Amino acid sequence: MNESDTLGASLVRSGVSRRSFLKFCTAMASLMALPPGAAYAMADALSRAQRQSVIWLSFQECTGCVESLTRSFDPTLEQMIFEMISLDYQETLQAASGEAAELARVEAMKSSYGKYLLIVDGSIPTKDGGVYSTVAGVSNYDRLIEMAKGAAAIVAVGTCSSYGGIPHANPNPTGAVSVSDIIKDKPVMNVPGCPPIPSVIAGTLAYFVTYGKLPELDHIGRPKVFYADTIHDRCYRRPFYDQGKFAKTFDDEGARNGWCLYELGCKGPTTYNACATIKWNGGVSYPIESGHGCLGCSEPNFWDNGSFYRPLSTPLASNTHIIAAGTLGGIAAGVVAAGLSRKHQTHIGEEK
Amino acid sequence: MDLLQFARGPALTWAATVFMFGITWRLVGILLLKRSPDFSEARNATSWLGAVKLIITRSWPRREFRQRTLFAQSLGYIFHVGLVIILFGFAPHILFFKALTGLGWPNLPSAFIQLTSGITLAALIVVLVRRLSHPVLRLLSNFDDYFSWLVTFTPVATGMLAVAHFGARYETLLAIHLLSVALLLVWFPFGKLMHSALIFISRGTTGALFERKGASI
Amino acid sequence: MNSLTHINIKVINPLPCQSAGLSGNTDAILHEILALLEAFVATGQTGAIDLHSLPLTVADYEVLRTTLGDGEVHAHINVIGKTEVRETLYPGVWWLTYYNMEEDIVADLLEVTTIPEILKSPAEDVREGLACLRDLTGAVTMM
Amino acid sequence: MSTAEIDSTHPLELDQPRFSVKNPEARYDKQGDLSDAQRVETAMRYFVKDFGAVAATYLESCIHCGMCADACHFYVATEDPKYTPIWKLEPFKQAYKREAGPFAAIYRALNLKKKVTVEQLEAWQALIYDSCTLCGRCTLICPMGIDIASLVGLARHGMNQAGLVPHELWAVAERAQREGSPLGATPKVFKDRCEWLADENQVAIPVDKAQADVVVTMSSIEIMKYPDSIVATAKILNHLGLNWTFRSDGYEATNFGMLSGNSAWQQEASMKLIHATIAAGAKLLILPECGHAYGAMRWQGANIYGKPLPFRVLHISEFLAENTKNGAIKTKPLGKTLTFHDPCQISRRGGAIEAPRDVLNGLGAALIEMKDTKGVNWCCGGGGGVVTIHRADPIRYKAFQIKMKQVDDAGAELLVSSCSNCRQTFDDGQNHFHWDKTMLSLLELVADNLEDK
Repeated sequence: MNESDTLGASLVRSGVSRRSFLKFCTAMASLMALPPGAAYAMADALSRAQRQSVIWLSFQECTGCVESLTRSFDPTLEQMIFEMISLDYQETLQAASGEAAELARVEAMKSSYGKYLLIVDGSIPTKDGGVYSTVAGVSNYDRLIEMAKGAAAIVAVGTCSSYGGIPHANPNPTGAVSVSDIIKDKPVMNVPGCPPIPSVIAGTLAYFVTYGKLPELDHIGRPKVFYADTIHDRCYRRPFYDQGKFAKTFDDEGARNGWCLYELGCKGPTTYNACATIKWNGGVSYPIESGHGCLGCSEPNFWDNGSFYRPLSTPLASNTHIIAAGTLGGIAAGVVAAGLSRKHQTHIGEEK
Repeated sequence: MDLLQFARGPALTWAATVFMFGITWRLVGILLLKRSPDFSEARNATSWLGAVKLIITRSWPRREFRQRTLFAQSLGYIFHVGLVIILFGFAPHILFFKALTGLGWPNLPSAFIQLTSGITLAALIVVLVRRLSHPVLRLLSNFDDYFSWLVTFTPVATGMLAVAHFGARYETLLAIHLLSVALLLVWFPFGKLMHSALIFISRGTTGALFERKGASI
Repeated sequence: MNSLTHINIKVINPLPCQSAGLSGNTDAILHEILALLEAFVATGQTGAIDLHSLPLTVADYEVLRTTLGDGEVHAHINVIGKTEVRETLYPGVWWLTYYNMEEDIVADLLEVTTIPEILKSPAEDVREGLACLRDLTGAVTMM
Repeated sequence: MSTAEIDSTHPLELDQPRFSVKNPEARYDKQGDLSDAQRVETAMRYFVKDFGAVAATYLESCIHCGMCADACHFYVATEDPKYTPIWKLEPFKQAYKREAGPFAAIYRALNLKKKVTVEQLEAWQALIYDSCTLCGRCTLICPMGIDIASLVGLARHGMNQAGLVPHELWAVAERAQREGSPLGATPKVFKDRCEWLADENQVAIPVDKAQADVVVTMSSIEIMKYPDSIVATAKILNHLGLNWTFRSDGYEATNFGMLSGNSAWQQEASMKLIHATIAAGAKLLILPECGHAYGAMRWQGANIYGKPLPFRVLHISEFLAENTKNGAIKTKPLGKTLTFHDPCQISRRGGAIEAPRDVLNGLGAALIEMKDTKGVNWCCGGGGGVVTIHRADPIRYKAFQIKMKQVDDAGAELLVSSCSNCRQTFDDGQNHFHWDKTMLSLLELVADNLEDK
């Protein structure tokens, strides 16, 4: 391998010092709770690795995930991931457009066939032949199938590509599905969140570039390093939950005292994400710290879990009409049963 | 739809429907059976007072029976009171009722609920052991007794695990807890758990009939 | 209430405290340092502890800081935000704190080693530096 | 077994402390010639017939807590779980769930409750008849308030129709139906006895007066075993100067139709008394010292009649209490301590709890209550027809030991009750255990101590 092709060399060319690279690796290792020594190994491996070819496909999405990554408060550190990858196709970020852009994609696919990392944000509409979202006249569905073939692995960034997200929400007019609903023969990692935490996107990509494989995933395809604990497990308000102290409204004494937001519909207990530890906007805060319950955006179907303000322990819907119908049915059944018994008894009485 | 959504959604809806369907079916089916008028000359005209009296006083044993039933009565009280405290004192449960009825009330500290749950579970286990070992209870017991015990025990146990986040992921534990409640609701009208409603009717019936005669209640 | 600052939000410390705000984790960390240092002396095996991943209270930090103390070396590195490298009172035990440009801590490590990697000049940089210096002095490039 | 056979091969035994039919050498605990299937079918039909809202409420409510066992003298005396009161109703409950309850259709369709078998019914005969005195103590302990005793009474209907009544009980019931009295006190015997007693005791005993204000009835046990009670009754009523009479067309207050579970016989026996009272134009019917006679007429009589009775019904103890309290009856002070045994059907289940105490109070007797008294008094063990059944003797004697201990613990000089069936059970127990206590009659005690006018 030519040394000038290595990531280390290219970093130097673009003015990134090796110390800052080591610092990036240390921060990423700490973030992913890798063993502390792993940072050096990571830095070593990365500096000698080739730049990872990445093709980023945006489907039925809002670009929030890309915004999250590129507009983070701490651009230099997280954005360094862009120094480590060769982002060969990204509609929002690339300079090329039109046929030139598509050509770049085909080019990258050919040159790195079997090795490139495919990143997807946005869900894939499947209804009516996938006509609801197309790029260059090709449906997202067809494009995903095409691009997945040569990918070493696929990373679904954001809840839409991970689980269908908001487009998938009831009644799901476009028949939106997730990447893993379609692609079954490639490793797929989900990095959900609406949007995901930038460091989490960067960290998981760094892991793949370093180790050439996806990190350990949980049962719904999320990297365990970031999604092993619930928001609730790591929430600074947790002691109030344990004591049974709950804010009842957003402006009561409990809310002012920073009590638990469970009763205001916080989905923290069932939401697996790193918001409570990594936080947002460069570690400034996260929703609960700002006084609002967790929406559960990194979980499948978060949009369909009733109101954001409906507590977890309550039924999702109050189907009083069904229950009322059951009650009336019960009365009818009781009347019939008693009637039959009475008739039977009268019959016996007459027999005598 | 994941397990928790199923538990919070269709499972609870249908369980509640079966619950209401079964309860009304059973109660109406009993109460609409024939009733013969009583032409005998009443000793006490205010028989409803007897119903009230028996409903209240039968909640503890007469002095004469106290010695022989003290253990069983205490045990019954412990787990019944425990269940009431857990059901109506725990904040998430209050939210559940509030979502259904719009009525809310202050909750008890979670640690106290956990302690109560522990005591209740222990009492329920003693109840089962007693049922399995006492000759009279063993003779009387049938599927209903054991199954009703199970559907009472399970929500308490799974609830404790869910609160402690122990044994599985919280959403799974919560789903299992809610499903166990759904099972309880579905079984409730068809087994002995109906005694929570029938106790008033049964006691009231005897109380009224006996007060009419001036008989001992 | 005419300004956001009037909203009286008290952020409480979530960790269960025993006495004086201590979680009890400092003892465990000190014992781990001891074990790492023993291993380093015996076999030369370096080690590290990631403080970021441990639940520590402000008081815990304070105790750790005063117990380990400041040793002879205190270095600053200026790359994408600053990085502080301090040797503690116990030679071989280093405290490294990495900040980002907003001065938030992005990594906080205790390292047991002779000298932390990040202080060393990377070999490639040394070679490149040599080349630059040669260019500057007009010496013949031998590379 | 035919009627003739009962008379000839299983005659009455009237020379023992307990009056019944002789202990049969061969038991015939099945009556009629129904096939097993017919017996089951009949029992089911008659069980089902009785499931009204009240019985259904009770049968639905049992939580199998087993506490009723702790109230039952047969269980407490033997600790045998089969004597748990609610267990005695198992086939009855089974029939209810399968045939009449709200979920009967489901139970039948899925066969969740099996059909009752004839073996089951035969086995339960000993529980429904031999080991239940219908005393209702269990009713008081039941946390659900289930009146178990009333259910046993209902269960006997189906058993009777299926011909599954214990030999002796059926024999006395049948005799009562045929002769007008279970123990041979036919109208002729009764009239002869009254005539003879009147002569012997120099007391007027009016029989068959066309018109009277008060009609008085007797229990065949009194007529045959304790005729002094007839004399005592006459003395007191004469003392009060009442226009009263016995009626040979309605004198027998016992109702073995009810005890054996034969509703038709029960109805016939009750209607005799009702018609006789109405015929005499009486305003008051006095029931004798007999427990179940009180329940049968005081609480069921009007319902059998189908409308309110045109006369009052009083137990003799209630009658005595009324006249003691209003001062019409004055007695010499007794000057002895005594304890009172509450007959279950009169006290606990009949509601006449204070009446005998008012009478004793008038007697100036020092009443020492037993430890468990009044409504929770322990049963003598002989009620509900049990005392007639020889097969039940062993457990009846065991249960009687509870009673003996209770009486002994009270430590009173005299032992009094107001039920002749209790009285003969006590006599039998006294004889069996060679006990030193003799049961006295409240009525006789009053009559013997009347203050002369």
